[in-house]
Formats: sequence, C-alpha cells, structure tokens
Amino acid sequence: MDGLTAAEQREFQGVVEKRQMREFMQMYSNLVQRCFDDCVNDFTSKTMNAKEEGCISKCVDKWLKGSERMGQRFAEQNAAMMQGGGPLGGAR
Amino acid sequence: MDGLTAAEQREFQGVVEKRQMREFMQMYSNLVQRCFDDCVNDFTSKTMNAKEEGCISKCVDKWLKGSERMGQRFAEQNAAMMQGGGPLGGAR
Amino acid sequence: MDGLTAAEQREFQGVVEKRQMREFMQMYSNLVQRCFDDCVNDFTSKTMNAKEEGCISKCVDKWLKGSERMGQRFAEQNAAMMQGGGPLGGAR
Amino acid sequence: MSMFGFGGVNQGPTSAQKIAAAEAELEMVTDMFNRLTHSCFKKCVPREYREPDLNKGESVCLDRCVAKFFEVNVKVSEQMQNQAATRQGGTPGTGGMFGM
Amino acid sequence: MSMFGFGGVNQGPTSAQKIAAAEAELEMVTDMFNRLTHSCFKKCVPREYREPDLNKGESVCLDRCVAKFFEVNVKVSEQMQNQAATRQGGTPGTGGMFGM
Amino acid sequence: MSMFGFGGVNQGPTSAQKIAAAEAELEMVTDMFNRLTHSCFKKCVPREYREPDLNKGESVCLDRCVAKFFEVNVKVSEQMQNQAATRQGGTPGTGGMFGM
Repeated sequence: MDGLTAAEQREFQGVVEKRQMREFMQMYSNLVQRCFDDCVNDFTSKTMNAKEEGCISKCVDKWLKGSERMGQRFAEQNAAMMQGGGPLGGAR
Repeated sequence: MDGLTAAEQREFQGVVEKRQMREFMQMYSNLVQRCFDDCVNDFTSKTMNAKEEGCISKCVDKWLKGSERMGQRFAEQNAAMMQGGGPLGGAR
Repeated sequence: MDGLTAAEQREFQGVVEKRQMREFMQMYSNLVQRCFDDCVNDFTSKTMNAKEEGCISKCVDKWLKGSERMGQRFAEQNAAMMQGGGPLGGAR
Repeated sequence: MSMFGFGGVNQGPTSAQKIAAAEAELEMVTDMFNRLTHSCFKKCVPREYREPDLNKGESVCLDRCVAKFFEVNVKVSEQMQNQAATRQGGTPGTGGMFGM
Repeated sequence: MSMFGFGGVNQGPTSAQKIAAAEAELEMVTDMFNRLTHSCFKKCVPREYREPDLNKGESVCLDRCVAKFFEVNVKVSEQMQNQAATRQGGTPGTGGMFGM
Repeated sequence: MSMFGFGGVNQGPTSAQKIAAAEAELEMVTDMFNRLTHSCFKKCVPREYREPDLNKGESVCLDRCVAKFFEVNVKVSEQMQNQAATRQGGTPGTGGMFGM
C-alpha cells in the first residue's frame, strides 16, 4: 500500500491479519457447503457411502488447488494492472 | 459457553440477543425471497392469483416446520459433538 | 425519517451517504459477476470475442435501466405502504 | 418505528437509539430492494440481452414483479405474526437453540 | 476455545478476548446452521409445496441430511488440517497473496 | 487511492482515513477474488470430481477465466464511468431513492 507511513503499515498489517482469519473461515464454510451440495444426494442412510466420501475428498483437493492457481493468476493480473495503469480505479 | 465468569456470561447474553434479532430479520428476508422465487412466476397481472397465494402460505409453513426440525437435529448433533470430542475444532 | 430532530437528521444523513457508497460498490461487483456469468463461457482464448463484448455492454445497460425502473416502482410502493398503513411493520 | 411489535423504543429513546433504529430500517429496506431487483431481473429479463434497452414486455413484467414482491412481503409478515402469537415466544431455528 | 489450533487464547485472555472468541464461535455455528438449513431444505423439500406440513419422506430426509452435513464438516476439517500440516503455513488463496 | 474519482482523500488525510481507505480497497480486491474464484471454478471444473488434481483442460480454463474476469471488470468500470458522466450525478437504484 503506497503512501502509508511505517506506523500506518504496521496498523494496516494488523487489520489484514484479522481479515485473513475471517476470510479463511468464510472460505472453509463455503467449501463445506459447495462439496456437500455437489457430492451428497442420497438420503437413504444417515452416513456417507464410499462414493460420497471419495467425491468430498476430491472436491476439497480440486478446490484448494484451483483456488491456489487462481490466486497466482490474480496476483499477476493485479500487478500488471498496477504497472500498466489500466483504468480499474478500484484496484489501485 | 464454558470458561466465562457470571459477568462475562451476562455480557455475552446481550450479544446473543442482539444477534438473534438480526438473524430473525435475515431469516424473514430469506423466506420472503425463497417463497417468492418458488411460487410467483405469472406476471400477466400485478396481484397474486389463488394458486400463488396457496403456494406462498404452504412454502412459509413448510420452511418454519423444516427449520424447527433441523434446529432440533442440529442441537442434538452439536451436543453429541461436544461430549464425543469429535475433531470439529470450530464448534467446541 | 419521522421523529428525528434536525441534528439527528444530519447525523443520519451522514450514515446514509456512507452506506450509499458501500451499496454502489456492492451493486457494481454484483453487476460484473452477473454479466460475466451470463456472457462469458468460451475459454478457448484469454480475451473476449466480439459477441461476448456486445453481450457485456447490453447486460450492463439492461441492468442499469431495469434497476432504475424498479427503483421508481419500489419508491411508489413504499410511499403507498406508508400512507395506506399496510401491516408491513418493518418498512414503516 | 417498532418492528413486528418488538422492542419498546417508544419510551423516550436516546438519539443514538433513534438513529440506530432508523439505520436498521434503512438496512431492511435496502436489503429488500436488493433481493427484489435480483429476483425480478432474473424472472423478467432473458439472458440473451439482444438489445441494450428494456423492451415492452420486460418493462411491464418488472412493474408487476415489484408489486407482487411487496404483496408477498405483506402476506409472509402477517402469516408469521399469526403463528408467532400461537407459538407464544421466539421463532424456532434461531441462534439460541444450538445446545449452546 | 482455540479453532484449528490457531491463536493461543489460553494464556490468561482478557474478558473482551474471551467474549470475542465466544461471539466468533457463535457466528461460526450460526453460519453453519444457515448453510445447512438452506442446502437440506433444497435437497429434501420439493418446490411444489402440496401441503403445509412436512410429510414422512421430507422429515426423514431432513434428519439424515443434518447428520450428513455434520459428517462432511468433520471430514473437510480433518482433510484441511492434514494438508495445512504438509503445506506448513497459511492456506492458499487468502487475502495476503494478491500482490498487495 | 481514490476510487472512480470519488472522495478527495488527497488533501492531507488523517492516518485513520488513509488506513480506512486501504482497508476499503483490500475489501474490494478480496470481494473480487471471492467472486472470481466462485464463478471460474463453476465454469471450469465439472462437478464429477473424477480425480483429486486439476487436469490440463481445467488448469488452462482457470488461467483464461481469471484474465477474462479482469477484462470484464475493466469494461464495466469504463461503461459506468461514461454513463455516470452523461447522467451527471448518482447512479440509479441506490439507497437514496426509496421514498425515504
């Protein structure tokens, strides 16, 4: 963040960390609901069958890997946006 | 909530009550939108026909009863989780 | 807002303005995501084709015009509700 | 300014309480508007977006959709107030009952 | 009261910290309940709403759906704790990595 | 740090204002990332989840999807700035116009 003094940077860092904890919780709850909706559709029993368990595990893996990859692409685009001076007012 | 003194319990109770009011508002707004989306699809007139009115009323009933039933199952699962010491870090 | 003194009105006005800025940001982010979901489905290249660009532009126009029209109808219904004394407790 | 008869803010509330209540009501109206525009746009405007302007059918549909959303809002509010009376007390499924 | 072993709130936290942690946990449980009711209602109750009461099938389905949602919650929590160990450090895709 | 040319925070803002603006921008970027990952995962990764890793097609699709989301974000921002100029003043459909 350009334009912040050292003290302001430290304070902002505290804000970012608190926010990251909330973001992680939000991502975790989204992930549980998304994989539940996609993988669990058989209510003839109240415990998961093998197919559902496998689906949940792969859904979580795919999401974590996909989210990581998109995070890298996002950072690259964001950096390019900041240098290139594109008109994305909000992200500068 | 284990580990809270009497004074802390009282303060926390205040937090819970304020939150419950907001939760109720949120649940009410969700219910209006959900039943509207499911029941109202005919825009040849600007007032509801009998079929739509019946659908809205049953949708609200089904939701309140379903939500109550799930609340009971949720409380049972939550309690079992707390005794059983299952690894759901967040809910303890 | 009936019942507020002049000073309270001014303070409330400040609240409304801050909230409007946030609402505008929220509406903008919703619009980007809605038009992206509706218009962009071809990932054989990493830039938009002509059809997608046209779709995005018309999607934004339709949304802004539709949102404006619904805002007018909403204000009329809201005003009627306040005079007519309908039982919509929340909106009075 | 009381909602569903809850919370007696009428006995001489402080400025802060009056402004908080006004803000809560604005939040409620804004939330309702956001939900209404989302639902009615989806029901009345097909996703092909053939032209930039709203055509006749879309415009009339949006007008009627707003009116019907208000009607549903009133119906649900009445239904819950009757049921809350018969259940004498809080609504099921709120925070309090999670074995906390 | 620690979640996923994060944040050592055990070394004599202040009242404010203890209440904040209790509120964070209530938020987490309420959020889970809201998501669970949304998903299970959609999976177990068809939208035709033929009668106002829950029929046998819908009731049994809701009971099992709640149980399975808890099971998935535990499985995902375990899977992420194992993976967090192997990745030694923060989870990818959080705020910090947007080139900020 | 001004967004869409609003709010002149450049005339010697206080620390609190500078940090609030930085936090608002972080909120905006995080919100955009959350929406982008939601939309692109749904468009690029089929729900059968046959194997735990991303296959070639899914990976290339996600890369291109991120790029196109940014492109749309820029296009919409430009379109609204042009229209805001022609409408000289607030954007329709915001809080202010609910007969309040």
